[in-house]
Amino acid sequence: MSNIFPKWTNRLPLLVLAGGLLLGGGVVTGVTYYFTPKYTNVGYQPLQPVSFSHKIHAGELGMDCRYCHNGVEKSWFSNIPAASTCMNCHSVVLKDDLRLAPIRESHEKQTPVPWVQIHKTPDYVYFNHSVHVNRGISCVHCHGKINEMDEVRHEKTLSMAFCLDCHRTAHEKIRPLEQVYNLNWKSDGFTPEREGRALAGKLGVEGSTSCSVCHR
Amino acid sequence: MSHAYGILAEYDTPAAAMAAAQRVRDAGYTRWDVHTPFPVHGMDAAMGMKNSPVGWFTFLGGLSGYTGGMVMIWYMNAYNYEIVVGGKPMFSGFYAFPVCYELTILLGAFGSIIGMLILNRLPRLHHPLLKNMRFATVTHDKFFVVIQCDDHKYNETQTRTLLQTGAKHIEMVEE
Amino acid sequence: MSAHSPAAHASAETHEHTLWDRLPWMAAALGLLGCVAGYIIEGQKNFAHAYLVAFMFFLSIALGSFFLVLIHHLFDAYWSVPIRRFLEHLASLLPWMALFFLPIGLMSGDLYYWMSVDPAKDHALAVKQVLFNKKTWGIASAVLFGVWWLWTHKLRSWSLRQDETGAAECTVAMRRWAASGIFVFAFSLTAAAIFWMKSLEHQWFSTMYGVYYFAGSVWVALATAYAIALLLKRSNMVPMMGEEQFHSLAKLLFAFTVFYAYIHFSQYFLIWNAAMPEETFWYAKREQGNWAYVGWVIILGHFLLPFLTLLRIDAKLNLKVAIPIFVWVWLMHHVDMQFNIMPLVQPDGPVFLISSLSAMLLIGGLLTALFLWELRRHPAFPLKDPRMGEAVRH
Amino acid sequence: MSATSDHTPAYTTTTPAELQRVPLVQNQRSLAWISDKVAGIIEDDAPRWWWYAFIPSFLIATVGFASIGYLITTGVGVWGLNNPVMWGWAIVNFVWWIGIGHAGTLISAILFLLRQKWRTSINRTAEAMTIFAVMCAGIFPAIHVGRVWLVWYPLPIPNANDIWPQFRSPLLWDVFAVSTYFTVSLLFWYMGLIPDLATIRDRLRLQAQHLTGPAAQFINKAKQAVYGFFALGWTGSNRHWSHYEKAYLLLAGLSTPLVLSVHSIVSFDFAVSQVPGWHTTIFPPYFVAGAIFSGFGMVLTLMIPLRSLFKLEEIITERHIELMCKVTLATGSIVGYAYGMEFFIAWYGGNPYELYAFKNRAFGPYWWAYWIMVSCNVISPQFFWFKKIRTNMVAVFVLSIFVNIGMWFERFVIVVTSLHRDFLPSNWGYYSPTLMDVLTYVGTMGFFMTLFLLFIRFLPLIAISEVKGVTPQADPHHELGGAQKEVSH
Repeated sequence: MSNIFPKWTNRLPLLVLAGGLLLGGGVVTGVTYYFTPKYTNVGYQPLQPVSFSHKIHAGELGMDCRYCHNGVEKSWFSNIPAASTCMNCHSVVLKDDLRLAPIRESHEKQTPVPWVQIHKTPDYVYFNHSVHVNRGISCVHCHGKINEMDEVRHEKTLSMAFCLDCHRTAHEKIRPLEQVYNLNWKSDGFTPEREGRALAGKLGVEGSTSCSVCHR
Repeated sequence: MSHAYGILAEYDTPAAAMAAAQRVRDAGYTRWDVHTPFPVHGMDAAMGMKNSPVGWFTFLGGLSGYTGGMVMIWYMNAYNYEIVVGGKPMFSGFYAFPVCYELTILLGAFGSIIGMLILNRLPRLHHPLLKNMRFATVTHDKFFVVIQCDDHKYNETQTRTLLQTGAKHIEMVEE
Repeated sequence: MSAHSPAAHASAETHEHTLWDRLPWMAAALGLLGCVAGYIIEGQKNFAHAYLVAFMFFLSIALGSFFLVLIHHLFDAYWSVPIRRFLEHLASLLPWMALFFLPIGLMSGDLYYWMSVDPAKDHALAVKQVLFNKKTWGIASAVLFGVWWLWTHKLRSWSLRQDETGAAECTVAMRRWAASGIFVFAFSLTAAAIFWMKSLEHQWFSTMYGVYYFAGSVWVALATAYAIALLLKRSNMVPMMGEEQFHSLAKLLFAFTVFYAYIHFSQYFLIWNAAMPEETFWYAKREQGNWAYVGWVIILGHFLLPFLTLLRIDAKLNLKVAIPIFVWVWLMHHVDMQFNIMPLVQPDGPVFLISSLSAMLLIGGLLTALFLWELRRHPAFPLKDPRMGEAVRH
Repeated sequence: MSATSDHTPAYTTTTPAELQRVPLVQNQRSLAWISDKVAGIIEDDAPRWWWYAFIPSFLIATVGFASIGYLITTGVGVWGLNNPVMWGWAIVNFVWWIGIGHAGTLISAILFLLRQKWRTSINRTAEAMTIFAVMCAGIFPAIHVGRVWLVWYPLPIPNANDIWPQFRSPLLWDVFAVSTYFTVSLLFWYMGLIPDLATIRDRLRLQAQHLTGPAAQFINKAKQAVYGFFALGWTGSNRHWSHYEKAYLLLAGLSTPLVLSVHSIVSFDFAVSQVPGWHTTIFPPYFVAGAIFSGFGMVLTLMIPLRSLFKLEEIITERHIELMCKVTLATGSIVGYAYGMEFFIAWYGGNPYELYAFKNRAFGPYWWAYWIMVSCNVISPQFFWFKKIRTNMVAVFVLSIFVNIGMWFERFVIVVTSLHRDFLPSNWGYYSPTLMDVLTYVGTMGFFMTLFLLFIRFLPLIAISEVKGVTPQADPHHELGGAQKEVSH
């Protein structure tokens, strides 16, 4: 004649409650991680046909970004240089180095170097490089410290939240126009609240967040 | 090992159970209960019970649903991410109303049912009465009055006599 | 059970000198004086609109009561048997409203802008020229009073016949009249709301308007019924009047408080959302000047206050709550009618008019006198209604 | 009105025979009979007709889900949607199913508040119907978005896009309304079930005494565990009943505005727009009336066979069916009023597009849909004015099917006829469904029937404790409830 449920089952509500809280917490954590910008392409570092080192070129040699990516100021697109750009120097420097064979081949055959694109925006997003670099937004904000990378990796999330974050607080990211390509710039004396806002006002940077700014 | 939980009296009609309940109430017992297959109209008064406070849980649930909804919508659509749609104001109680209304009802309903469960100390799957075979007819057509042994007025013979009138059967329930 | 016959009980002599007999006439006389004064001081246009407010207000009570009688029969209800007789009297005031309609007919030119517009120059009028011309308007008004007379008269005369015979046949007959009556009611109320109130601004349209007037009408009728039931209980004229009746009336009042809010919210909300100028102008006009505050008064006073007050069961039976609420409901329904009508003559916000108060007193006083006369002529409740047993037992 | 009248006129309290009310449970059945009868349905083996109904339903549901799978893997192009008719059967079915649900909540909540005791015989089944109907309804908005895996977008969850749901959209209100509706209906239904689950549990305990053989005992134990778990340890304690009843009343009080709001919000999907034929202020109450109308149609469709198959005529009496017919009649007439009003105001308002939309409904390419709608929704319920028809189960059943058909066509008319004629004649088009549209819709019917048949097999389809509560022997002041004859209250 015994009750089918033993006595400990009277503690079930508490157990269920505790379990529910645990499960709920887990779900929230999971959602926060996977649904938020922390989980994107960050860390993507494909093997390139040529082990080109930005660290050497842009960092140690101090080349300007625009030497190779010369379209960045003029166009929505920041171009990958053609082999001829490389050959400007490498017809002299390391001219027989094995590591540069694909470049020379490309230069001779007039075929593109099969570089693997790392930073992509989806088709439904319009991103204009010239608009950003000509308004005091540095490369470093989206691409990270390229000048310290031997091999380029996806450093920032480039998620919608990432874009919006900057668009809402453009004055915190803006810098003097001559410092845009200086990836090591220190904002000494250039405070976002005063100089940042002033410059943003001068350049007409509104950091609009309306849909059609990016989704056209 | 088993010790007594209480004394159980079985009645055939709601009127007999109600009469017994009135006697127990007037005798001043506190740890006792009436068990019926359906809510018997007037039994609360016969047991001397107060109005149930479940309404407060509902009220709190509903209130938090409404205010929570309004704050959420204001934060999301008018503060954190302002976005112009259809020429409407960034925030207006009008467009926010349908959602807040639903949230009021949703949380009010949760408040009611959770309030009921908390006040009733349910779920309680293991219970001495649920071991008693005679008590199994409580959800069928029988009416029971149970007085617990730990009631300060409990006295086996006196309590038994008190329940006697109209009772069909009386027995002790083991813990 | 007393053997006293109802007719003797209702003999007029015993009541001749009570305050209740004189008060309505005094109010009416005062109202008449005020109306004359208001007409002279405030001008015909102002007076006409103030008078229309009063007319639509009392029409609401009569129509609402008519509805309550109809649904009593259709639902085969028992609890409303004791209150049915005076509801029938209230509904039977509808044909009398024709009398009070005469001034509106006379002043229609001042009230209804479309009567003086050339349809060729007004698209909104041209499309409904068939309906909106003086002749159709007049005939429609007459037809409305005609059908109201027929149905309220039939329902009450069968009810009175049952007082004598107690026959089930009377109940069946009343049900039949109620069945057809509910259709008549729906269409006549809608027509009345459109012809007499919505047509004040003939460019505006809303499919909800009939329902909107209906919701307010039943609401105010329920409060009125509650008050009358209370008086009849106090004077012991309806002995079986009790908690059941008051509780149910208050519950219905609560339900219609919500229903009105629902209807008005929906109408406003849909117009607000779609934001089409052909509709929004009506509300835009009512958000000008102090009318915006009146809008808030309607939200808070027509809905929130009675809603919160009547939420609790005990409040529905507590006279200290019920009586102020009844007065409040009258006030709020009057505000609602003002909100519909008065912005036409007072674009900047409501202004107190002698005419407003006087028209209320005049129509209200005369209708009360009529009602009391009817109440005295007939038994105060259905004597032999077959459902009376249930009403008494509960 | 004077305070001096000390005489009360004579009145009678007798009721003529033809106006006597029929009792809610016929033949003065005992309390025990009620639980034996209702619980017996679950305890007995499944009748043969149950299998005949269940297997096809299950197969149809499978086909429905297969078609949804095809839709998801291929895209919404498998449906007949086109431009300008971008909302087709999916939304029609959604509104239809949601509407059907409304009768359950009306019966369980509104009739409860109105103290209509006859609801007790039908509320459990009607509520179950609500839940299953809302489940079927919920499928359509979820699959119509195309990319089903992004269907969580309307929920206010922080996400990688840093954007929030857009609360000015009526479609978002729908999300909240429908999910609240489902949750609250489920809570309400489950709460009503608790005492009855305890009944089943206790009956299993009593039956266990007579069982022999380990297999039978194990099955009994397992059932006890399941039913007992969900009964939450209910003991019928009056202290519990007190809170329980209060909570039930409050849930009824909350469900009433809920049921009004859900279909109002569904109507906002259309009415806040500026599309001719959609934007009209009467939509909210009109949709609610239509929903209740269609819901009662479905309750009748389900109840009439059920009561005769399970021999429940003493609990679900002719009076119950009659009363439901009357609700159908009332709501059908309200819907008729709204149709008339819409048409009238389309003319009255003087907007040529609006008038065209309505003329086009009645006499355009979809005239047949319009007239099916009018005849099923407005004309067919008018037969319920006659008691002869209300008490003829075959007639009621047939008319209830008409109601179901009519209400589906109402939504079809609203959605399709308003869209297929755009403001620009160059955008005009004609919409016809594809096989996938049909299979998905029929599939949800199979899904609904599957759930419903499982419900009547495993849960008490009549609220046992509530029906007991409305019998005379439940009243301690009634002779049958044990009250002494001479004692008056």
